[in-house]
Amino acid sequence: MSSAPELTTTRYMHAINAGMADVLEHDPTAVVMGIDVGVGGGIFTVTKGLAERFGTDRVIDTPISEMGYVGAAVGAAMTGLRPIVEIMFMDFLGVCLDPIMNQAAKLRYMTAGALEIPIVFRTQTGSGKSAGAQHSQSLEAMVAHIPGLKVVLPGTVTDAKDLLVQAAADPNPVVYVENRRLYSMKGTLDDDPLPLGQARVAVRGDDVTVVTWGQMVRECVAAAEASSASIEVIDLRSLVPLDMATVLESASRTGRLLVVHEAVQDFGAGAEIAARGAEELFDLLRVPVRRIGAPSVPMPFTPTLEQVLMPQGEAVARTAEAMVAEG
Amino acid sequence: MSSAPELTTTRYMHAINAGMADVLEHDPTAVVMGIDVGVGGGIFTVTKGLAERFGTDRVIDTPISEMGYVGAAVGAAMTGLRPIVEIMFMDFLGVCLDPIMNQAAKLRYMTAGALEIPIVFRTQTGSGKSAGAQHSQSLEAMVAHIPGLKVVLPGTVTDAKDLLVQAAADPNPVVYVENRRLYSMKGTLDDDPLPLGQARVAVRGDDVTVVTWGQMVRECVAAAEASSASIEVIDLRSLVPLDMATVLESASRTGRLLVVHEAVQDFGAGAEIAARGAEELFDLLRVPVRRIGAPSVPMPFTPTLEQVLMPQGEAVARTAEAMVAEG
Amino acid sequence: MTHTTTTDPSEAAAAPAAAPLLDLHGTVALIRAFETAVSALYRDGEIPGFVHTSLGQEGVAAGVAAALRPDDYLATTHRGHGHVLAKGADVDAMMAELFGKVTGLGRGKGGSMHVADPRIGILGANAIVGAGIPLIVGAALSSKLLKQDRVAVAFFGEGAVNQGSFHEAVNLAAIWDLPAIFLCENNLYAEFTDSSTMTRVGSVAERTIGGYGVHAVTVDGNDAAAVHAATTEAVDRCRRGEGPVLIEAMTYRWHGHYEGDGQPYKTEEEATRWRDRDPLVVLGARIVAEGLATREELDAVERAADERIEQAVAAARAADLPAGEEAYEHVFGA
Amino acid sequence: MTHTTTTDPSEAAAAPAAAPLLDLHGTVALIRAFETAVSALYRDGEIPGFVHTSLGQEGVAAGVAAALRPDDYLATTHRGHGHVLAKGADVDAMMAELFGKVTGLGRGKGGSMHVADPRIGILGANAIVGAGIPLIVGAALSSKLLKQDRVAVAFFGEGAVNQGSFHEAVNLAAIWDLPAIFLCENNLYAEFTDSSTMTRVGSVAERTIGGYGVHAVTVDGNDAAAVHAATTEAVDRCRRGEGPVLIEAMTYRWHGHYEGDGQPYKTEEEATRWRDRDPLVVLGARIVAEGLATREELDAVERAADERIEQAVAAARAADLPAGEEAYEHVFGA
Ligand SMILES: Cc1ncc(C[n+]2csc(CCOP(=O)(O)OP(=O)(O)O)c2C)c(N)n1
Ligand SMILES: Cc1ncc(C[n+]2csc(CCOP(=O)(O)OP(=O)(O)O)c2C)c(N)n1
Ligand SMILES: [Mg+2]
Ligand SMILES: [Mg+2]
Repeated sequence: MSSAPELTTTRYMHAINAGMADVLEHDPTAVVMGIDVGVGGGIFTVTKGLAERFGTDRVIDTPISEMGYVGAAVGAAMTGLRPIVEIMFMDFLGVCLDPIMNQAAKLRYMTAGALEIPIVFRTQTGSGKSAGAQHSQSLEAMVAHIPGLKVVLPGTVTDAKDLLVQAAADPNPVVYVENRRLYSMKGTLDDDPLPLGQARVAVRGDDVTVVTWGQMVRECVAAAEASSASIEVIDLRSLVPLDMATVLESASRTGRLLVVHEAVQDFGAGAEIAARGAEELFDLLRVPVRRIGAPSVPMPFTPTLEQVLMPQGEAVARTAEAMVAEG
Repeated sequence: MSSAPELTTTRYMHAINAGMADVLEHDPTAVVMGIDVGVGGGIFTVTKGLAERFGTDRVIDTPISEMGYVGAAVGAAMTGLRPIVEIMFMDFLGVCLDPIMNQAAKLRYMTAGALEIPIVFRTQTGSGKSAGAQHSQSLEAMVAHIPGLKVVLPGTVTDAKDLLVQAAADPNPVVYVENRRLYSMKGTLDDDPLPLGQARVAVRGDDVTVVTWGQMVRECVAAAEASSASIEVIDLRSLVPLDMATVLESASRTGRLLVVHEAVQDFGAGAEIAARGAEELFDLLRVPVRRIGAPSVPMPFTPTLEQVLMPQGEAVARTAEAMVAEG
Repeated sequence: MTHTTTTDPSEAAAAPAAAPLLDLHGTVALIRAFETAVSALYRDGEIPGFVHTSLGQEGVAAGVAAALRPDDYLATTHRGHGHVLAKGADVDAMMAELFGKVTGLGRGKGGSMHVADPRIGILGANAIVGAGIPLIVGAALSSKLLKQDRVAVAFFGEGAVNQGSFHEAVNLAAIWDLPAIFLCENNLYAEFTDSSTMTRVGSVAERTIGGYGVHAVTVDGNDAAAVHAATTEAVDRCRRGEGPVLIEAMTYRWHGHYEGDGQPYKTEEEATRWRDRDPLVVLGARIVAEGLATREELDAVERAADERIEQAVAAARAADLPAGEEAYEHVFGA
Repeated sequence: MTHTTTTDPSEAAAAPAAAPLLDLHGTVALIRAFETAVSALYRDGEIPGFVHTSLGQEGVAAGVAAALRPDDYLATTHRGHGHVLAKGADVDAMMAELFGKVTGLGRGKGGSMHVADPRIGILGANAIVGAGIPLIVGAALSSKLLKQDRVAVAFFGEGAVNQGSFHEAVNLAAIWDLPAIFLCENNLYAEFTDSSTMTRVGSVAERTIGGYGVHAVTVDGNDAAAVHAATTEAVDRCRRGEGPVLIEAMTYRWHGHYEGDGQPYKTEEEATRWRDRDPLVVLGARIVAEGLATREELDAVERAADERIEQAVAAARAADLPAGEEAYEHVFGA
């Protein structure tokens, strides 16, 4: 990342907050909704100060009624507001999938464009904090599979802000997925954000293309630094739209593709990228496309077992090296 | 399929019914639950006669409270009953994902095996009936991605019964996915059912391995008959467990692998099989693994547009032939 | 703060002086003609998919819609043709949508369960029981925050009251004092089930008062004028900023849950009793008794409605199916 | 059919003669010691994850559990340590679970929010608000269909009442007349939110009666004897086949929503008022007044509880973490 003097340094969580503040400031129809996002400032303090600054009419505390308030946010999006609605943990999709999957994702299509649903579903994922099996799931594959939803996953500080602002400006429902383990990460804000839907080459390299997103971007960048292989790290930034062009360009150069995510590997989003990569680069790949994700096991509580299951940068480096050794 | 004289011929929907009757008859702890599954016999008449035969205490009509009654079924499964609980359309996962994803799938693990959840979530999918975007989704990828759930999808009459009986006998939560368009299909019941978790070679062939499940089995079998390519059709029968051994054995012989499903292709279950196939058979495949699924579009109402989007047997035959031509 | 008014369906409620009885009659006749035609067309295989008609319940649609402004919001259910028509949706575009034609409200992409026309506040029918209720709470939230003075009405059946979304949504509207009207058409059955077996508290109005402290009334749904009066009062409360209202309209569906359902779960006696209280007849008798029109004039209106629907059917039949490439359009907006 | 009894939290309820006051005191003391230790251990980084203590609410856990049989079912929430301990879970195994040790109830896989012991009817804590309520309805269904005479109790907070699962589950238990007890610990706050701002009907008991026709009572949750009496009556109703009961126990959490929350949203005055009604003190005073034990004897019990917990902590510290390969076990049963 550049270190030009004018770049602001901040933390991932503050960048999210700044993104919301930006949106609330510039769009009078924008509202923020969720459990304790208002006066309380959010259980992870991500929305801190917004209610004070923009009023509790626009930064709205809701009861513990996800199906109701997420559905209401969708209805509000149909009628002139631009809600950024928080689903506190991505696991809570279990209690509010319908308004996202069956309403927001489909209403534009079913009405042949007569209804527009500009809404951001803000949520966060992340294992590695002993949050237990019901508070540790990365479920991006679920929403990416539903036509009509965009899915973005900031893995850097600037994307935490940029993707949120872009998602809020988008006329479509966007699922915006934070990673809780990144909240305190420091980084700079870019002056010239990449557009939503474009991947970013985080590290240049020649031997292996590693495609990832969210928290694993950091892990993979560290792996690239530590590895004896020359790793090119692509931060996908969004699953829908999926910027396969950047992935294919890179992997056709390196001849090796490794897809890495924190989510469970089986039937995970990485399978789509791996399947496409293997298909499109059939003649160019030197070794099979590899994937690294969590095994098909609920996330345990105790830190040692969590560490056993969680994908780690070290495994990325080791796998990349093995791929180079292989061919 | 064999035509030994002792085989019973019946319809897919009657086979499901017979499977439930079998379970209710042999296991006094089994119950069937769902909206209008009792006296009404089910909106597709699949549970017809069960309430009369086994009583409304065991074939239980519920209010339109999926979160409540599916959750109650999970609780009942923890405490001595073996529920077969119906989710009328798979799309209704939107209103009852939590008890499936966060409770049933995880409680055994979180309690280190102290809790056992022997439950069958019976549901059905299927486009092609102008049911509209909210009643046409095939969402097996969603549940297959959740560790702790088995996922079976009968594509034949005998599996409609066998997989149901096996799912009910399984000590784990099993999502059992019917396809509505198969309800009236006729076929025979096998005397010697394949075990849950084992794929079936539906058609032998030499040129292309087509892996599929559910409704597309029928389409692919027809495609195999109609195609100039020699197609081997594998009916996967279950996504979890996933019988990759059968797939790999076949594709290593044919050198060509085509994965076909009715669900949306992007981030669909086919991606997992394609990714694994491409990885494991890197040196053996003559052409890239191909996939056929629905495009990333909600399912429209009008039949002509539905036909445009729905994967069809003809495309399977054509793609298989193109793969043979390719290499 | 709240109270319930139970109107005995066997006695017609006293209507307010201003009840637009002739308009109501026209709307009921139109919906009757539409649903009658749709039922036959579905039987004959001209309309695909699932179809749920509102025959027998037309008085609710007419009474509610007549109390609304064009810019008020409405969302409904699988049984929503009448509501959408009454709110002013174009009859040809409605019929064409059921046929899946490109001239339909959703260019054939939505179908019977997803008719919508946001230009006149119709946010759509919905195939997920209970799902429209939170959407309408959101529309009411928009109206309040954008200071637009619009009212938002959610139609749903009594079966939907057992869905969590009802509970969560009504509570939200209550705590935020939103201009939302929860319009429960209690037609006694949810699919094949006698709904009184699925709750201990049969009155949806009572459940709402007790559970949420929301003003709720029960009204004879087969008396369009009574529905109109109750809705007018509810709309007034909403526009005055007094928060949400629930209206439970007691009614009865004549046809099966979906077209084709033979209704073995109903008694002949019950069905006859309700047929005798046909909302079209109730309204007609009242109009004639009050001397607002003659029976012959009303017959002419009803014939005109039939003819209007015949035209719509002819137009729908003649219309094109959407072109294949439309399948890929309207997923995302730019 | 239903009624509500509101006990003013400021006056101790008259306890039934049979109230096992000394047992209740022992349980409250044990939970107090456990939660106090856990709070400190969490602060010191010895316990990972999120921890939600029930300090100040121990009277509810003790009163309810004392009215249950070992084979009765119980499910609880993120704030469930007390309920699980009171129901008889092994103290060492509980503490070890919070430490994530292999000697824990879930071999370290569940943690604070997922402690369970099905052998004594504990179906587990739950990290999804409201999710345990339908599970308990299912357990009650099992009991009824298997003719087992067991009662099933769901603990949840007043915040969970706004979750659809509460609504659907209570209604199911009502229509099926299940032996289920809905035990709402109304501690006035849900996370940082004053729960009275999230509903118009503050009384959960009233909401339940009005919405579901379920027998519901309100009780002083800081009076373990009163809770015990109310629960005993509810259990009796359930065992007699009279269907579900909701008990709303008014109480207060002393600590933050999670350990570490500084509670800026509460007033000092309110907190002090409730601290003054410490369930341990309320119970002790009553016991001494009734001459059932001396203050010194009670002190000894409380010290013994502290020591028991110190032992448990020592054992948990000394215990092993699960071996790495255990991570892959217990996903599926064979
Ligand atoms: C969440 C959900 N569950 C079940 C269904 C299936 N279903 C469609 S309509 C209906 C009955 C609805 O009854 P009610 O709300 O009384 O409306 P009515 O049909 O009587 O107008 C059911 C169960 C559904 N569409 N959505
Ligand atoms: C479905 C869901 N939504 C939100 C949360 C986050 N959350 C955990 S506890 C809690 C507050 C619960 O309040 P209450 O039910 O009153 O219980 P208390 O904490 O007061 O015991 C919330 C919102 C969750 N765990 N699950
Ligand atoms: Mg109904
Ligand atoms: Mg609380």
